Amino acid sequence: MTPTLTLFLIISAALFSIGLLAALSRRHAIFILIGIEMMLAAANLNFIAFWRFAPQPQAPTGVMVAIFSIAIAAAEAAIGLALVISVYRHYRTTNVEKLDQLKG
Amino acid sequence: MTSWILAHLWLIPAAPLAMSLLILGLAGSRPRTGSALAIIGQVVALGLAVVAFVPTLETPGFRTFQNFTWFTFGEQALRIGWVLDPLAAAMLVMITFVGLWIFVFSTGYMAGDKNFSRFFAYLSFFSAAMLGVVIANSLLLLFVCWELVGLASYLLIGFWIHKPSAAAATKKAFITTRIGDIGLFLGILWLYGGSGTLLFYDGGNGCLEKTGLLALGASASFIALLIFSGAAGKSGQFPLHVWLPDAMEGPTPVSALIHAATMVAAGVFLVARMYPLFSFGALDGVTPSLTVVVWIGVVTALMGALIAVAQADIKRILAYSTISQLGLMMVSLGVGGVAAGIMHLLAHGFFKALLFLGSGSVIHGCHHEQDIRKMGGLRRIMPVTFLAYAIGMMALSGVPLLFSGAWTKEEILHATAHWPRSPVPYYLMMAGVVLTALYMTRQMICVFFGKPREAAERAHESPSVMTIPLIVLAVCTIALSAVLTPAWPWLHSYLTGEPAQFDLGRLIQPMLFVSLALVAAGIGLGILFYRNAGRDDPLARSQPLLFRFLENKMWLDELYAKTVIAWSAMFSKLSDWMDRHIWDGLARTIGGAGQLIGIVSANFDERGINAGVDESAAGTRGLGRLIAARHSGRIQTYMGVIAVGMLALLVLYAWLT
Amino acid sequence: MAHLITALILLPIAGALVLCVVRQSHARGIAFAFNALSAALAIALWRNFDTAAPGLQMVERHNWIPAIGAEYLLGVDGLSLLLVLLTSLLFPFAFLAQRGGRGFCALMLLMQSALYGTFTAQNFLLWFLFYEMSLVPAFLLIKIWGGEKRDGAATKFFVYTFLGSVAMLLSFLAIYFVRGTFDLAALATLGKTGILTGNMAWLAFAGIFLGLAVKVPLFPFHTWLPDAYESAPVGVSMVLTGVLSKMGVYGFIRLLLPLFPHEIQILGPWLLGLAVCSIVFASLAAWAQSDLKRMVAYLSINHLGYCLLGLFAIAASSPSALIDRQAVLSGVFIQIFNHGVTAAALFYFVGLLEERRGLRGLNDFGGLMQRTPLLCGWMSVAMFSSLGLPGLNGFIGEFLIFKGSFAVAATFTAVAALGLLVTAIVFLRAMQALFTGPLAESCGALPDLYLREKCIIVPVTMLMFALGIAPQFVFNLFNTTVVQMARLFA
Amino acid sequence: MSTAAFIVIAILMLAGALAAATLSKLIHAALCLVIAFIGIAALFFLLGAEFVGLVQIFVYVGAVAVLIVFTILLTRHAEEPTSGFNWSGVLVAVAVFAGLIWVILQTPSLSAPAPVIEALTVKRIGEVLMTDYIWPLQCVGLLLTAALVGGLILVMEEKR
Repeated sequence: MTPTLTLFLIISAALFSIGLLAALSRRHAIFILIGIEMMLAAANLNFIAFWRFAPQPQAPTGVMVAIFSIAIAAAEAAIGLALVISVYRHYRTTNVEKLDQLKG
Repeated sequence: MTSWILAHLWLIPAAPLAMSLLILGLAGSRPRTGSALAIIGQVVALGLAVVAFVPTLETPGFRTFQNFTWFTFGEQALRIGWVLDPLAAAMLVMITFVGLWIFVFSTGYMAGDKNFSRFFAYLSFFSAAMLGVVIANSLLLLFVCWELVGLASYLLIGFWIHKPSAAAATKKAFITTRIGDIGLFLGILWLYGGSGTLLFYDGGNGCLEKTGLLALGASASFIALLIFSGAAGKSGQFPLHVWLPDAMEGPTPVSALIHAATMVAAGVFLVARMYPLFSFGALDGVTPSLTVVVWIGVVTALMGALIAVAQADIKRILAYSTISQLGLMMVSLGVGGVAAGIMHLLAHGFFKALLFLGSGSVIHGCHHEQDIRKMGGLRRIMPVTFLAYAIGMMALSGVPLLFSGAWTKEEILHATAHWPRSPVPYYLMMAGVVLTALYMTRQMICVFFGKPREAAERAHESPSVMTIPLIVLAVCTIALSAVLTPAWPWLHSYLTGEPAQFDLGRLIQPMLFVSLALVAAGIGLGILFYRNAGRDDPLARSQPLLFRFLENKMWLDELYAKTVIAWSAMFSKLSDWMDRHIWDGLARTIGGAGQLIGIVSANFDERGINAGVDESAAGTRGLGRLIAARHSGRIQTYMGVIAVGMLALLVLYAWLT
Repeated sequence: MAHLITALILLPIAGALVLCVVRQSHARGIAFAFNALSAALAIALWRNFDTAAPGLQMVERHNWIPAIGAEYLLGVDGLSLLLVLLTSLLFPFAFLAQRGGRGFCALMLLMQSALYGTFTAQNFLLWFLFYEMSLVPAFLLIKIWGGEKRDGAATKFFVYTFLGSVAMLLSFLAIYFVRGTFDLAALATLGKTGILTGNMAWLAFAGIFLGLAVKVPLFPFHTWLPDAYESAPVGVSMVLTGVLSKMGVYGFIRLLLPLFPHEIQILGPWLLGLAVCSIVFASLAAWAQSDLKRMVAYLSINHLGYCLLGLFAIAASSPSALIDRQAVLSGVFIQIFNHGVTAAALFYFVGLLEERRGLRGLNDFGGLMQRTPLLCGWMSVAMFSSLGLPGLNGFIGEFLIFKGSFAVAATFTAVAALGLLVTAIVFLRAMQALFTGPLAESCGALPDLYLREKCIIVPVTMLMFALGIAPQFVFNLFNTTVVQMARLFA
Repeated sequence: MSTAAFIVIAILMLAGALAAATLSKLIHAALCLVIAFIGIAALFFLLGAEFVGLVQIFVYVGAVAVLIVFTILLTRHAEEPTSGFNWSGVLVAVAVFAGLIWVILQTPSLSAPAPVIEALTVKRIGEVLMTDYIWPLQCVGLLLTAALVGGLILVMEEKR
């Protein structure tokens, strides 16, 4: 048996959930970023898999979207980490539970 | 000339309106210019009205109209126009003529007022709006001008705006008439929907003509009643009469204008104008709507006369007499005596203006004292005013032969006597006539006879600018009777469109003796009761309870304040409360439910759900505050909520497909 | 002239960008200049608009995201043009009424652009984009420059309207999955035969209804409004009530009525009941307010209730006469415009009072007529216009709406007429408290209108008179559209 | 597409990811994340998207992972909160996972075998990027520049 689309989707769902887990339950800001990266990667995996299993021939839309999403994810990671550093400078902590300034 | 004025009938209201705007715009600080402009406008309007009057004399039953499109909505044109017929022409002349003398009187009465020229702007506007009502050939245009009359009265009654009582009175006047106007508005809508047009006359297609009325069918009675509610509001009919006495807070010329020529006349005029609708489908001259008109009129007439007996304010007495007379007119219209009602309206316009201006002269002479108990003996001090006032009083009481009011009143009694439904209105009307004579005698005695009391001691006769209008109006009041007598019922036939014949034999009719007896009884009783009256009222001594009942206007104001006003104020508080607590609370609850997920997630391992419940019980300060309090401020909570929301969407989508 | 609408939408954005780099002190002038340019473009649009031609005009159509049916589709008909003109009219008015720095002006311009987009977009996704785009500046404007209760009010405003928007978006996605298009005109034609079936249709209807009802707002989804209008700075309140609230009514006309005729017919009496509640409860609640701004805010709900009453009346009763449908549609259109002008003017006057006195409670004033007769006089004109005095602009729309809805839903209309009465009471009470009686000590030194204020008030008031006396020039804009829509709703 | 390779890669990748999400020491987690990223890249290779796989390795393993490590080093003086764990998050994550799996398994049309495709060459990708996707490409360029500038501004030492 060769891997089917279902399998890829399950793998990506698993990866997504793990990313969500990291983003939701860890207190360290960097873990949240790690989780987000994982979720993005899971989404990319979906794009590629759908492209691969779609009826051929067709334009490589899925691949292109994945490429762009990686680029955007890179930008996001850079900004996110920069934010972590500047927040750390400001509050001397990276524990997100102590960062509740959003509270109205 | 004839065709020119028919095509330019709009100029009659336009002249005072233009003057009003001109005064407001230019003559702010030049009082003389203001009054001059207003009087010029009124003279122009009077001239044009007379010019318009001429063609209606030539042919009996003359009627011409001119319609045009106001605006087009979708594919439908909304048309309005103006009409000239005997009814309109007679009213035009009366309004402009009486109005003119009121204007002249005002230049004396209002002299020295801070806002002198603004007063004349308002007066001109008032006159313009009323003239618009009269010439309107569309119920919509009539309603527009009708509301402008309301606005003008609002401005004028509250002219002495620094007086809180004036401010309250003017608000009351506007709102009370507006209650009636809502009915009128609904009537207009219904009429428009039913007949497809709001034009009165449109070459056979108007809503007062055959096809339009037939299209209405049975709904005509309801429409008529709704329209009557508007008329009742403006004309001070029970139970919407309460604003009229309070309207005395305005300067006296305003009271004269409101009570004689404009405003209150509008309601009677409206019923007369819409008479084909009221009488549509009449059996024996009786329709349900007209029956209502009669009974309301009867109640109003009697109530007004009764209350007037116990008032002490010179203007209030006149105000209640106006209410009573308007009720009389309504009865006349209701029993089918349209011409009689309108004739009484016209005659009443003259002598009530005379009485009000006379009372204005008295008030002016007594340094703005209005309590008749403090006057007395003025006939020596103010002879001209006394004479004029006496003529007005006799016209109002209906002293036969010489005075115009007597003839019209007699005709009304005549019409009422033949009403097939019930004889009760006739008897009650007779009682009203007696009462009218009674309270007018009382007023005359208190004001002009006896010894001068405190306010009369320093009194003086008014300047000629005020007495001349009195003389003119007094002469007119007498002269008008020439065209009213049964011997030569010219005005009657002019209004009904039949030729008038001179026949001296008909002058003396049985009804003449009836009214003579009634008036004599009223005046005699008055003299008997009040001959020694001064500071205290004989009625108050002998029937204190009845007197207090009448003096306090049958406690109707108090009744309204305790019921309708209190209830609606309570409703407003209630809706505000519901808004703040129930509806907003509902929203907050829904918002709170959404937030509950967040609370559970955020506080799960720290504080448990318990604390969250405590907080939700405490948070009742608006959704914003509530959400703010619920926000943990932690991004992880937010993300968790988003994830749960996504999951819910997923499930919803899977469930739907 | 091909891209006039695009230019109209982009111009305020360009203005906002320019504002980012100029000095604070120049901000208001530059924003005003951009407003003038926008107004010029809007007038050009008007000149190019053929009032006799039915359907959309000056259509701009480009592919955007074909995969999800998103198109860049702009176009105007009479209704859109009317609202574009209203927007162009009110923004300069609001800028004149409110001082503000760079950020304030830039956000206002962004909102203006979003409004132009909302009123001209003919593809749902594009429309929704602009619809939401207007929300963000409004939120920030309230949140940053608002009054004392601004935080709560802004959050409430945002959450409420956003919740509604999300519901609406979901509904449209459902429609898209079934029908495969976001083109509003195409959807409107599909609506006649039922755009969706079964439960799905009710769900979609509920979502769109919720979204629009919150925006208008319709009772009982209105509780955000008094807080938001009360807290917003005057200029923002003017725009909120003058234009933003019209987005909801516009949505009802463009989206809900054409798409769900059957659902509306089934729910007819309930919807009419809600509209009547809006009218009556809002006016009663206005009566109970002592804060002038809050009072005007409640009356805003009341006035838009009339629009919805008319729309529901013609949509809910199937055999309505053509004349009634045309009357209601014309009435609603003109009412939208009139209410925009009048309510904005009222807020402006409240702003003037607040600026002079520092307070805006009904009881903080007294006897102003003796001190500031001009202010009182002109403010009374606006008030009488709002209470529907004939001869001023408010009457025409109310008359037409009532005319059309009375013919098909007499009872509801008769109850709604109570709103007219209560509105009068509310305003007369306000006039009594503010203008009459002895001059309050605290008001002894208030200045009357300055020249610049007169220059703002006089044209606006003249417009009110013009609309009340000779309104044909506005009716000409949309008569063709009214005829077309009346046929669509048959 | 080899099943054996897929299974091995998938297990490794998921294990790496799980470790990255749960390990208490940050630096360990970051290294495990690298493993997960490499696994994803391998999956991309397996799916015939070699270019994306390479990009994944360059960007994530080469750049993002290094960035993360640097950040960890720069912020290590913080009192270590890494051990804290929020169990409600786990609940949500598991629920989401269950929901996703449910939806995936409910959809019947997903089990079709992969069609044969011609290799997606870098040349083709370049062509597509420069023609159909030229606007998005420019936008992404702009975005990256903005991110660069923004990142710099954020971490610059404030002048005292």
